[in-house]
Amino acid sequence: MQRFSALALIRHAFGGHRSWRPQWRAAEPKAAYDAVIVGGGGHGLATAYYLATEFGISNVAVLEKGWIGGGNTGRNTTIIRSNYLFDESAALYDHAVKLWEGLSQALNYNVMFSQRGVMMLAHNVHDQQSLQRHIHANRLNGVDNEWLSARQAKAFCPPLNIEKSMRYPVTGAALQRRGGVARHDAVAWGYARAADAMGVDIIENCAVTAIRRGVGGAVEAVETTRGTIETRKIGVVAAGNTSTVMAMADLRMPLESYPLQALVSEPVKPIFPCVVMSNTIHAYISQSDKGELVIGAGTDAYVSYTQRGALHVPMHTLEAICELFPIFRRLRMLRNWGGIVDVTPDRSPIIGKTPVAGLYVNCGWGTGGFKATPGSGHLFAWTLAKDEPHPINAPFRLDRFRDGYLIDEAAAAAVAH
Amino acid sequence: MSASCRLNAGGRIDRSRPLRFTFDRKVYEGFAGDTLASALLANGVHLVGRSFKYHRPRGIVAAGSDEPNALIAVGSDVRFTPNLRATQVELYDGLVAQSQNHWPSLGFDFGAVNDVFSPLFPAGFYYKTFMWPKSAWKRLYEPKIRAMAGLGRAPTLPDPDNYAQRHAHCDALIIGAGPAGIAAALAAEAHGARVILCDEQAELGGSLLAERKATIDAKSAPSWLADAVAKLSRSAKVRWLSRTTAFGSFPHNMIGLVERLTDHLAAPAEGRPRERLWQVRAKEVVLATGALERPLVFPDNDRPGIMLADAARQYLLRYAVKPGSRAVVAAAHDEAYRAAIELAAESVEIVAIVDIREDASGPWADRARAAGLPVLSATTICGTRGRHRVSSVEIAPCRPDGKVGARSRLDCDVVLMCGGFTPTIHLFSQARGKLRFSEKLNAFLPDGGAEGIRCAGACRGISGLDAVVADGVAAGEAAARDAVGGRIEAVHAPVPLSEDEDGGRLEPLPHHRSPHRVKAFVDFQNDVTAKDVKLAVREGFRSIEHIKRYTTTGMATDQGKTSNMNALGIAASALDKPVPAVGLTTFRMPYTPVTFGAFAGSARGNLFDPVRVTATHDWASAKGAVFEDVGQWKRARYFPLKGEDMHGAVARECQAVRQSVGIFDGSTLGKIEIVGPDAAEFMNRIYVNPWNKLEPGRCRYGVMLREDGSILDDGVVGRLASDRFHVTTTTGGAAQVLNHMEDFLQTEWSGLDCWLTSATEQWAVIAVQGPDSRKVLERLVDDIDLSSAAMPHMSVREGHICGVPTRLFRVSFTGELGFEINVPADFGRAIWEAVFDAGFSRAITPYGTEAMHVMRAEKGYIIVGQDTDGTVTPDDVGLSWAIGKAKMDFVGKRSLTRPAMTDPDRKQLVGLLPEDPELVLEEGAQIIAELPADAKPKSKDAPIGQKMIGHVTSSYFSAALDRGIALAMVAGGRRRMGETLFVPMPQGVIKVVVTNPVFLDPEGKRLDA
Amino acid sequence: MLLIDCPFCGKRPELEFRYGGEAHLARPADPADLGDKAWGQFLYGRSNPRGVHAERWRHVHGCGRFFNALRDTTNDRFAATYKIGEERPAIPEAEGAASA
Amino acid sequence: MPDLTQARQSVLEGIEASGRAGTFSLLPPLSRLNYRGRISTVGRVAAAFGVEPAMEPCRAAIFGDRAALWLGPDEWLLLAKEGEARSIIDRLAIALAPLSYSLVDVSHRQVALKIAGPQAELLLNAGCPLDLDRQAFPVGMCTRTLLQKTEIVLWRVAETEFHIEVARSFAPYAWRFLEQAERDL
Ligand SMILES: Cc1cc2nc3c(=O)[nH]c(=O)nc-3n(C[C@H](O)[C@H](O)[C@H](O)COP(=O)(O)OP(=O)(O)OC[C@H]3O[C@@H](n4cnc5c(N)ncnc54)[C@H](O)[C@@H]3O)c2cc1C
Ligand SMILES: NC(=O)c1ccc[n+]([C@@H]2O[C@H](COP(=O)([O-])OP(=O)(O)OC[C@H]3O[C@@H](n4cnc5c(N)ncnc54)[C@H](O)[C@@H]3O)[C@@H](O)[C@H]2O)c1
Ligand SMILES: Cc1cc2nc3c(=O)[nH]c(=O)nc-3n(C[C@H](O)[C@H](O)[C@H](O)COP(=O)(O)O)c2cc1C
Ligand SMILES: [Zn+2]
Repeated sequence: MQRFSALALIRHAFGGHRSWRPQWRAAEPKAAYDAVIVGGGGHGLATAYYLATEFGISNVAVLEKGWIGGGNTGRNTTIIRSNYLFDESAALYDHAVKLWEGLSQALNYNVMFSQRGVMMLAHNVHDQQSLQRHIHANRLNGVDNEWLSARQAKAFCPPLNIEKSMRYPVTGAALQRRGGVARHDAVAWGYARAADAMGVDIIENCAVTAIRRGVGGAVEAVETTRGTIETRKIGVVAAGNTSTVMAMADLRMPLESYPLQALVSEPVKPIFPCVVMSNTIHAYISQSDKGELVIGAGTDAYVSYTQRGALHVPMHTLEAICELFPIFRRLRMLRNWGGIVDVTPDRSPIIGKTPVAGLYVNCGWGTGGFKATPGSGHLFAWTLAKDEPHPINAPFRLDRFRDGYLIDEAAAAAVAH
Repeated sequence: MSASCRLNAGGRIDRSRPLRFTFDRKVYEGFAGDTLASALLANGVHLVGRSFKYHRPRGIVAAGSDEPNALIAVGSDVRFTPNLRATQVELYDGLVAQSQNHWPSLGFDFGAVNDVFSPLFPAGFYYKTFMWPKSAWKRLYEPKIRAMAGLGRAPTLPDPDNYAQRHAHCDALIIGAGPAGIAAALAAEAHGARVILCDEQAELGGSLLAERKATIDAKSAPSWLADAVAKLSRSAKVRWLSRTTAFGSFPHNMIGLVERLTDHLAAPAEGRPRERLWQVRAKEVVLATGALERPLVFPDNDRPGIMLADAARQYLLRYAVKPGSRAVVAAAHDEAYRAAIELAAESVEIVAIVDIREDASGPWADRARAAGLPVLSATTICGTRGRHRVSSVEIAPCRPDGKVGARSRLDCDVVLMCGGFTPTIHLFSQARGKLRFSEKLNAFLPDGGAEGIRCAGACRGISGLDAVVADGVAAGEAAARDAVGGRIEAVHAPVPLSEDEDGGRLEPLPHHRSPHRVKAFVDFQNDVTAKDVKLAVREGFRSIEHIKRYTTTGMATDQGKTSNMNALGIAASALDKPVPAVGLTTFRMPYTPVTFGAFAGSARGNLFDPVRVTATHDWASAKGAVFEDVGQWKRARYFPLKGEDMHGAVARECQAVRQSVGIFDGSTLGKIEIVGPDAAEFMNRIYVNPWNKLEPGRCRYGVMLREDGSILDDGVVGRLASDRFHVTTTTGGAAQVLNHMEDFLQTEWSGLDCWLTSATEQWAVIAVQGPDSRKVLERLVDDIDLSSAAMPHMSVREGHICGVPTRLFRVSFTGELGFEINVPADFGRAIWEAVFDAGFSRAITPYGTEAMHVMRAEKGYIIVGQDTDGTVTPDDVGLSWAIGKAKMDFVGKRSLTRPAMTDPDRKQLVGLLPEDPELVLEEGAQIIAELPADAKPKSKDAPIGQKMIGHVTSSYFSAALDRGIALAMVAGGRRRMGETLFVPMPQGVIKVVVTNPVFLDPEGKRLDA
Repeated sequence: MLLIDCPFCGKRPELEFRYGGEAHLARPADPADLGDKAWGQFLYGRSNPRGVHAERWRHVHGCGRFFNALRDTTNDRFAATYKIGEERPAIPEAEGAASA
Repeated sequence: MPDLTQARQSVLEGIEASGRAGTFSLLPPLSRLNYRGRISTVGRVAAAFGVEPAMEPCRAAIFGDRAALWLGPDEWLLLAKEGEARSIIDRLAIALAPLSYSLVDVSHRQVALKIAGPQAELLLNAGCPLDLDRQAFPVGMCTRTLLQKTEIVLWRVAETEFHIEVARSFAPYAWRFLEQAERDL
């Protein structure tokens, strides 16, 4: 792998940047691999990277039906935080945040992880109770999260409107200072480059179309649009398309796939110093390194794979944005898009084994899995390599929908992203 | 100030209305009908901004919404608006405009050092550096990168303007009012269709606004246009909208339009909306959006004064502005000749027409030569000079293989370029229409697949005015036929596409310089050069989507209108693939940026979300009540007396209820009336409780579950008759519960004979609670026997209060003797006041939700949503007694036997008493079983190292008990009665004792006081 | 915003409706008969297909009725809407073909 | 004991400027009954109520000052003069016995507004997503629908006149919304 650095940049500048090499190879599929990862999003690529770096399994293919990072990894509002309520979730997401903190260096790729602080607003007594419950639980779990009064919230984020005359005035906020954002594309590319350097084959334009199983039902191979590939371990990390892929192994998943929309404004000079989320009035917003305000809208109500949605969804979000930040009312929407999020009944992910031997699944991240990318990849790699879950992902098993041990962050707090 | 570049005659400007405006504080003059761009050009101003990354001086390139460079801030104070395109800003008297992205000034910008160091900033450079030392990212690199980014400044004051919204329907929505769109609108109207025609420009006409010689139907273009607009205006079936951009296309033919109402006015009428967002549902859509001209990619093609040829022609003919006096015209498409000829006719010196094509022949070249214009075939542009405006170009002959010959210089003050045209298929593609690449036209053309959307005119590759008009007619007729139905027999066929047309060029122009060093811009706004695109390919970014994201080409505020096709051409050749095999990036809304305010519309302040208030709201308000938001409702939280805080008010209110009588507005509770012979059976299935044995006139506390076994809602149910139940729900749960009930009734048990009616809003509910409550009510009710014997706890009676019909419940959420008076809502205020007057001598006290919460907690009553959270079963909160044990089934029953639901370690509702009675626990505080080693944690975020076994759900100071009390959910809580547990707080650990959750009057004696 | 053909009221904007999830998941007559696995599937297992999806909608701000619809989740086009209790209509191959 | 039978107070009191000249105004109180039952029972309603409820979806039937609005295939909203609810309930009880049905007095549940004049459609379309063209939404058509963020029952009583019913606690919102929208006419 050619090292990236300021020096390298200067050196290449003299050569007119002629000698940069591809960041990852355009690999041709081989006949067989020790493990095949279905889905070249952040989670799939990270899984391959950790399989190679931590578990010594580098004869791995990542199969991506389109271009890597083109799924939700390339469409999300990049909010990263770990102030989840339940012990299981806090452990999972904080594992990821810790990995984020050294990721640029580990990958030798600047993923622009920016710990600008994620502030979640309270607008009524119920919100306050719910956020306080999070804060207390987080503190005992060693996850930073603190309560701010409305005024302190405004000091932290000056554009915020805290006028009492608002329809739902801000009554306070929970702030996780270690939370922030990262450059989504760089995460996919950085993992791809580093995994490729370890020998992982990243195969784009290669859709998995069938899963072949042998005696006893164990997986044997995947059929793809680029031929059959044999393998004894398949890790499905296909986000919105997981139900479709798992159906190839006759598994009916507890998932529904919904369009989730987001949008950006025209770029403006730095004005917004952090990330703000309001679950009650449905808005979340940050400003990217390039200057656009990155704004998350809601999901459309129905199952769909169209990667677009209805107009009323971003309209609703922008109502909330204009109410919270009336100075942004004259700014303009530059682009709006949608992704397909795979949602579980308890809004927590599924990471683990399946009833089919050799088939593993990592899905159900819904509206909030970008933040988990490094942790998810690491834990899933562990699970694939050892054929058993890491203690952190053990509770996130598929079986919980049979016996009822749900990890219901949604029911507990209804805070998603 | 004289407008030196303005022609004395011609154009569509109104010379009788001069307007003054400022640009970067300097005063200029223009005319009504000008855009800011045309007025600046009329004043000889080309330099209007600095580029995003390299801060290069930039000028006006285009004449429409495709302008990539001339982004300007307009207005001041509260109406300051950044990033507007000068080409779309209409001039008004007093307009204040400022250039952007420079320091200290447009002419002298320190940021321009970036241009010098640009070799260090190739595409994606930031991914490769700024990683060491790690800590410098946050403190140094990132703030620096961020400060460089962004174009304009965001406003800093709240926007005072209003925005309107409107829904509309039509048979045919026609987007674009050029010749094709107007012809389509006329044709559709003539065939009986309801038509909406919109165009983003100030005037209808599109390309016709810059036509003077052409004729349509034997009329001159301007008079055809005037007649057509007059005709459209007269028709009752047509609504035409100028200044209205169709910005997005959504499923099932919904199109979003945004109409700009006041930005072009010097003094808009007070309160007039600034913009109006239209949501149009069209049976058929005709896209007549024309085509966008493409720049040519050559070294230093971005200097001010280098502009699109057809744009220059429009400035000349529509605005009577000469963009320069000595023009070099760079042609890869015949339209450049047309511009050259028109400019020459207005005495702009055409230094040369430099045609990259090998053989500049054909009618246009002949006409140019005939007009005496120098035409150079097979010639390329190798570079340009000029600091703030182009002063010369370097040209050279070139061979088809790209070999470049001897160079020479042409002095000029403007360069006009035309690389060809790109059909405006944005909305078609947003609607998931299929595209086909035409090698001849070098363009993607619409190719079906978008239901109910057809294209006409230049946007489907048709050129030539007659053909475009005929195509518009055909599209208008067909739209009318498909929308209105079979009334039209013969429809004109769409004009066949002539693919001998001139497709222009997608490749950069050849030159002699190192392609790794020169800047030949592709995306002007994001400073993406041809070499950036090639670098991306070299680095292994093979998908056009990756190339876009790595280089940011097409991601600026113009979304690649002028650049995407050139970027694609370069990428395709670098990848050595045909253009269609590389393909376009995804088109997304909006077509041009749309104001947030237009999306938000009227939703601000009180219109942000309905404010629902009860009948006694004004009374409570007058009494100084503090309200809280519960869903959309405003509820009185407490009624402080002068100088009283919440704590004091709540203690006083509770005391009043416990000692004499209090009055509380419970109107927000959801109410559903369930009627029919099978009502009880329906209730049996929906609730965990049994209902058969409940006598008419009696009430029961009911609990209902989701199918997964968790508590959905609860509330008191009164049986009014054997076939009629009056059900109450929580305030927030009302709509959800009704939907849940309708769902089962309609889809699972449609055989049951019973019906649901929402009655939440029919009844005002006045709770009168406390030992004196009966005495107060007795004075107002004469047809109901209120005695305990006649009307025991948990009963309901119908009768009258002060002559007004009432459903009177004897229920209690406070643990005291109490009643809830239901009266028709419009009587709520009067009855409330009557009760208040009747209780005056007993010091009746209004109390709010906070006191209500305290009192119910003293009694261990849960609040769904506070003590439960969607994971809680009836048993968890001690409600197993409510479950009808004999019932075969009810919603959620099966789930209660799943392993997780019967786990002995589930969290259960308990009471907690802090060891220190003064102390009130924090709601949400966590509970652990053993005293931690460090009573005071070392650092704020150090993990406790012990499993949390529960949390506090409700906690108050109880005046009645004179101590803090709390409800909590604790793992295996009921086993732990009497145990001491610990609540670790940042300040230290609090000891608590686990108790029964009923703190007060466990035998319920007070209910019958 | 979808345009949804309510079997009672005709074509109406999506705003008037509430989505009701997958259709034809009949509630077992006696849930107690089901083992945990089957009950878990009933509660949570969803076909979530790319292609034609049978789903429930309620015209909540209209006639109030629940009804079923067939919609292609790859392009959001409705192939049919039909009343509760009516059988799932067969739809022509061309429309029904799910794109992979 | 005070007699408060005349003390009715509209939720719009204080918001509504009396004698408004604009496109919308408040209508006086009405008796409102929500009738739900199987279609086979509706004939008997006609006899007792004096108006034959429409079977056709989204149609109102009127006779004199009474109206029956189809709201759903088993649901009709019966409108009559204020104060008649009790007697209508009693008459229907006799006429319908022994059939099963549901009749609930919802007179106070909602408030009626009139939207009239040449701009009525435009005003409504500021928040109502339906096609209000006279062909698409003819006189006599009625339906539940939305006015921006609140549900309404919309009924076209004449070419240029609509009657809308809005839930009591949403009425101030509807009113203020219409006021705001009126500025855009
Ligand atoms: C608008 C939006 C906003 C969001 N905001 C946030 C946020 O702020 N914070 C946050 O933490 N999360 C957020 N999320 C969620 C987050 O984006 C996802 O959880 C996360 O990116 C999932 O990563 P992934 O790698 O699992 O999935 P993806 O990136 O979607 O990758 C899955 C890949 O699988 C491929 N694939 C599918 N089927 C096949 C097949 N048959 N064969 C081969 N390949 C296949 C797909 O093409 C895709 O590339 C948001 C999501 C969206 C859509
Ligand atoms: N080769 C070509 O394709 C080509 C090149 C140059 C000129 N022409 C000539 O131009 C004319 C084309 O006529 P036409 O009617 O097809 O196009 P036009 O350019 O005359 O009109 C298109 C109109 O659509 C408007 N528009 C585009 N997108 C819009 C949107 N999203 N919302 C609202 N308005 C939008 C534009 O402002 C413009 O007024 C003909 O005379 C033709 O000969 C053709
Ligand atoms: C965090 C973030 C920032 C983005 N910023 C921009 C931007 O500045 N300009 C732009 O055109 N698109 C921007 N996009 C959107 C992408 O162009 C694109 O719409 C998105 O990745 C979805 O892909 P698709 O639209 O090709 O389907 C951004 C996307 C994300 C996730
Ligand atoms: Zn309906």
